[in-house]
Amino acid sequence: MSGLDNLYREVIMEHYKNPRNKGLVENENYKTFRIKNPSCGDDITIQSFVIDGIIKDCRQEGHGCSISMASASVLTEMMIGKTVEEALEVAENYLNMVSNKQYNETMDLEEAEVFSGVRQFPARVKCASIAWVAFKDTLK
Amino acid sequence: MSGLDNLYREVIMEHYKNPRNKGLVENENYKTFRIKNPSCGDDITIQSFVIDGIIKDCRQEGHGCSISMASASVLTEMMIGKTVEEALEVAENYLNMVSNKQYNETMDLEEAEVFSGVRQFPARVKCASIAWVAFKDTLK
Amino acid sequence: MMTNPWVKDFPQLNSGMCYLDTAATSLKPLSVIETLDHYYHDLSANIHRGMYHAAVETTQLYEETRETIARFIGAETEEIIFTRGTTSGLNMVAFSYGLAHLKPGDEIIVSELEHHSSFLPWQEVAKRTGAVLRFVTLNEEGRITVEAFQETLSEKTKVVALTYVSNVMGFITPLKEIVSLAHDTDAIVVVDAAQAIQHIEIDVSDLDCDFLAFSGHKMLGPTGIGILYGKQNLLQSMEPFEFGGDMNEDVEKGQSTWKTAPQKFEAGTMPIASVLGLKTAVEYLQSIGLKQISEHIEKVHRYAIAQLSQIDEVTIYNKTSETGIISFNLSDVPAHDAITFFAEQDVALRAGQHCAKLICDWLGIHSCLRASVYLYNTYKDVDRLVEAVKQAVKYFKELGF
Amino acid sequence: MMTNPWVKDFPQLNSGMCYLDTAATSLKPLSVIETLDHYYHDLSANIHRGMYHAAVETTQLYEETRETIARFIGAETEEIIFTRGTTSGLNMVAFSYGLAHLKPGDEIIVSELEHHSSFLPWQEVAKRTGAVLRFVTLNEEGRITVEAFQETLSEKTKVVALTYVSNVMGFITPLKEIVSLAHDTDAIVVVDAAQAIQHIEIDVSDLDCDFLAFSGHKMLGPTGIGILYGKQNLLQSMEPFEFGGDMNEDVEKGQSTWKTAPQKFEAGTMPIASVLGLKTAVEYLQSIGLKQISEHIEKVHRYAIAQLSQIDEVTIYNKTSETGIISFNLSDVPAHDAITFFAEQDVALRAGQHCAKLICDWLGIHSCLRASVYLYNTYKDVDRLVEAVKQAVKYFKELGF
Ligand SMILES: Cc1ncc(COP(=O)(O)O)c(C=O)c1O
Ligand SMILES: Cc1ncc(COP(=O)(O)O)c(C=O)c1O
Repeated sequence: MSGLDNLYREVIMEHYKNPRNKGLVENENYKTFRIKNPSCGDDITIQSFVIDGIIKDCRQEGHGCSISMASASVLTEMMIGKTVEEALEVAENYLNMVSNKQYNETMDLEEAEVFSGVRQFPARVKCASIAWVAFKDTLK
Repeated sequence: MSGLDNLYREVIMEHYKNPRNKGLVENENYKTFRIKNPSCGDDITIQSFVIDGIIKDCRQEGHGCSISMASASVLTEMMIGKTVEEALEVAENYLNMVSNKQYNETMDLEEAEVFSGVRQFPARVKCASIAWVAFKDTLK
Repeated sequence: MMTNPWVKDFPQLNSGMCYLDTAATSLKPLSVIETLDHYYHDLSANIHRGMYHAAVETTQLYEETRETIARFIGAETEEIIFTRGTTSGLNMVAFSYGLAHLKPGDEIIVSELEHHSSFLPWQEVAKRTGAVLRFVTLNEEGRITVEAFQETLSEKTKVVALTYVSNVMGFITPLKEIVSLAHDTDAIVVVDAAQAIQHIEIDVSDLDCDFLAFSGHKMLGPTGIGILYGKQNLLQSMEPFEFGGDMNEDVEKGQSTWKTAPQKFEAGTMPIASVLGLKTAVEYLQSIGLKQISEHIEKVHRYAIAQLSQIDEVTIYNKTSETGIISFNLSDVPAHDAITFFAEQDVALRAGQHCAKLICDWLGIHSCLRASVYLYNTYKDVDRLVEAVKQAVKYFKELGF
Repeated sequence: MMTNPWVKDFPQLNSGMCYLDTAATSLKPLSVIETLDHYYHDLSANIHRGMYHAAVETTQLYEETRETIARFIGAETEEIIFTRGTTSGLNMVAFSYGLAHLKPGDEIIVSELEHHSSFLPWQEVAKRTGAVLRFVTLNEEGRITVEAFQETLSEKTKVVALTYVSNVMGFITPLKEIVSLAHDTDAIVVVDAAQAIQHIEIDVSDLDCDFLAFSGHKMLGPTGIGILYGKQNLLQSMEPFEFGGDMNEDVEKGQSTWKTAPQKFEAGTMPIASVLGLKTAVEYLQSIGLKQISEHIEKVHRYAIAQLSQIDEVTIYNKTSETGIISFNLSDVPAHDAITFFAEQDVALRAGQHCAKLICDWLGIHSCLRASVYLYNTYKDVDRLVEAVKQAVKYFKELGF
């Protein structure tokens, strides 16, 4: 069971139960991207609002497992205030970490660090990634 | 080699070298059927001319291996003079014999008997059958 | 406690795994694996045209497989087409038959129980031809009934494409009556038998369906092989779906001609090893008998339903199913969280939409867990599942779900 | 005399058979058979969505295969589609790309060297779209030359579908120059690499072809698996060829959406075991190196040509071939009579039109014998062939041929 405890860390449960920045806004300045994962039923939408290269707001909505919900919540909280460049770099690094690829371990992934446990669960990598992939697409 | 000698029986070689009833006739009373075997390159046409339920003439033309050529030749010689009913019965029995199915061993297959050696060569069954299948189609 | 005499035939169970995922793919008996080994070890030849020993033996086994399958489902040998799987077979029908026969306004009857492989080809064909998809209204349990089918059927119906057994609900469709009604209005019936072939005795001449498709890998056979049955007159009237080696008769620069069915539909080198393995799989099934298999499934299935029903936190979506498929959720625990717990306990289930999103929509769920019981499962497997469910409920509750 | 270090890896040779039929299908090394055994014995799981150990390992091996293949031919992972074989891959291109892009009057360049699997799909697409087939004029040897290609190429050319290596003549097509010329007029190039992949180093990014297809079973891999490489932008722009499980994104009653390539083209359960086996096959090829393999083939091939040329009754149709394929006939002995003699001697050749009737027509023959030399063949195999040829000549002469 130690593996599972590594996955369901306290921070994750806390975000799952109290999701941050939940609910979309109707504002055309917000870039919106939605991803549905057809095999597991996850459905996540991310919005980001950028002014002068800085992410002013980041919203999330959807349903799915605790890992996908929590990672969406953590994402939004982390990204607000970052420059687009920083944000993309962090997101890329995070996605590499959870999918067990080479990643920059010296970069501060803040709360998102807790998703490193996902690496032991290859079948859950998508759960931890979906919001972050959608987020990257909002910045395109 | 005994198997091979069983296949290349004298009668077969004789028909291969001196094919009977070779060459088609242009006569609309002759029913014509052509079969090309796309994998081995055999190409055989059979014609039959029936009056009052009796096969008055049977012709053959084409190219292929010795077995297919000889069996076409034997076929034509045997069929001339038979009733359509007899002919179909004999053809059916012959086809069952060469493909190693149940067949009526008491029926006289005349010279066609020599093709029984083909049973030991499943890959040559088609060679021995092609003219006979085409013949059946001329009677349809 | 019964002892299961078949478990020993399935080497995959040696690891101690509790395998309840047969609806995704079945385990394979040793005899099937040995057939594959024989092909790869001793033969490794291509079929047709080769005259050396290995090629002749391979060709013979290949064609014997067709006869074995034909007898297994009451068809003629010429009505058996080797395919890559159910999906390929159903696509062949949709595109070779459907595209050619459907006109704008024609209707295709499907259901929300369809697997995507039985639904999407017809959705696409409808789009391309202007035909209209009609859905049989499911009853309150989620079943296709003859009455509801009859209401959907009309003079415009040209194709009926239905699953024999739903891979989520496990219900058996009353096909015999449906086929008969459909034929009364000259519609053809295409059956997705992927979840039926391994435990229901099918006699296509009795069922009278026009096409029927299934997969080897769900019936103890190898991956990469499936069967499409089609009535001879329909197959002969259809254009090939793929073009290439061995399906042609004469080839000329300007124009070519095709062999008759089934060869017309088998272009290029087929999955030879898997074909041979499928023969052994069918022989294994026949040696036990589908009747005995379904009785065994039923016993274990009923036991599982009884046990799981006693757990408050379990919602079962198909309690009344007559086959081995159980779809359920744990309250407040998303299926993907639960499934990870089961995996850690080496209990093999599946979570998700099971390639059948329409029935998930109908059930009003995003996803669910699915356990499926088969020949090699025992009461002990059920006990392990039940124990794992109880532990999962406890674990996730404590985590705060 | 060299000793062949690879023979021991191929258990099929234990029977003492002289195997000269690799162009039909290759033998399989033990390591490939072991991979299949591992899958069937220990895993037997479906890919994706399963979370238990066997499903996770299977999924991982499956996706690693894609990476292995991508590296093997210099492609991106997303450009590698698993298919049933070369035939399926070429049909996908013809029907998903060709049907959508060709208009009446457009031209498709093919050649008389094409295998039916590379020719018939385009003949059919031409028929359906009104596009016109153009044949590259072969030179006196039967080769496709850059000059002849250039003469056939025009502004109307939209698709060029050519074989990399002919399965009858064994000639290597000068593809690099052809691709470059074709791209100058905005035509795409589809390569049939079924007879190239096992001995020619292919780098698709260097070759710059648009599509390239090959089969596992001809490159030491299992039956029932092939690869279609396609440039990413082309794949993304194409409609799926088959519809069903796992290739969809969202499914609604009215409309559905697809995943991106390659998943878009992989509908339903794939031939999982064969995919895994293909990875091992490629690893085996890489461990030796295609360069070393082709050098070995060349040596044995040259020896065979030298020996066979000394027999008066042998007509070789492709003496100058640079690969391992030898097509020939014995004078006055139809190929099917000769092949039966060889089979009796356990010398595995093939006779017929080799699914390439157009080149038989070009050669003016009805059929021929084909011997093909590969990695595991030795001078001794050639000696056996030559001895068998001599005996056959004598035998049939005595019979009166
Ligand atoms: C040149 C060539 N192209 C295509 C094919 C077809 O390959 P497959 O039968 O594996 O689909 C073959 C082999 O038969 C071939 O030799
Ligand atoms: C009911 C049903 N139909 C069709 C399929 C598709 O079968 P395959 O993936 O083997 O093509 C499946 C299995 O996935 C199924 O359960």
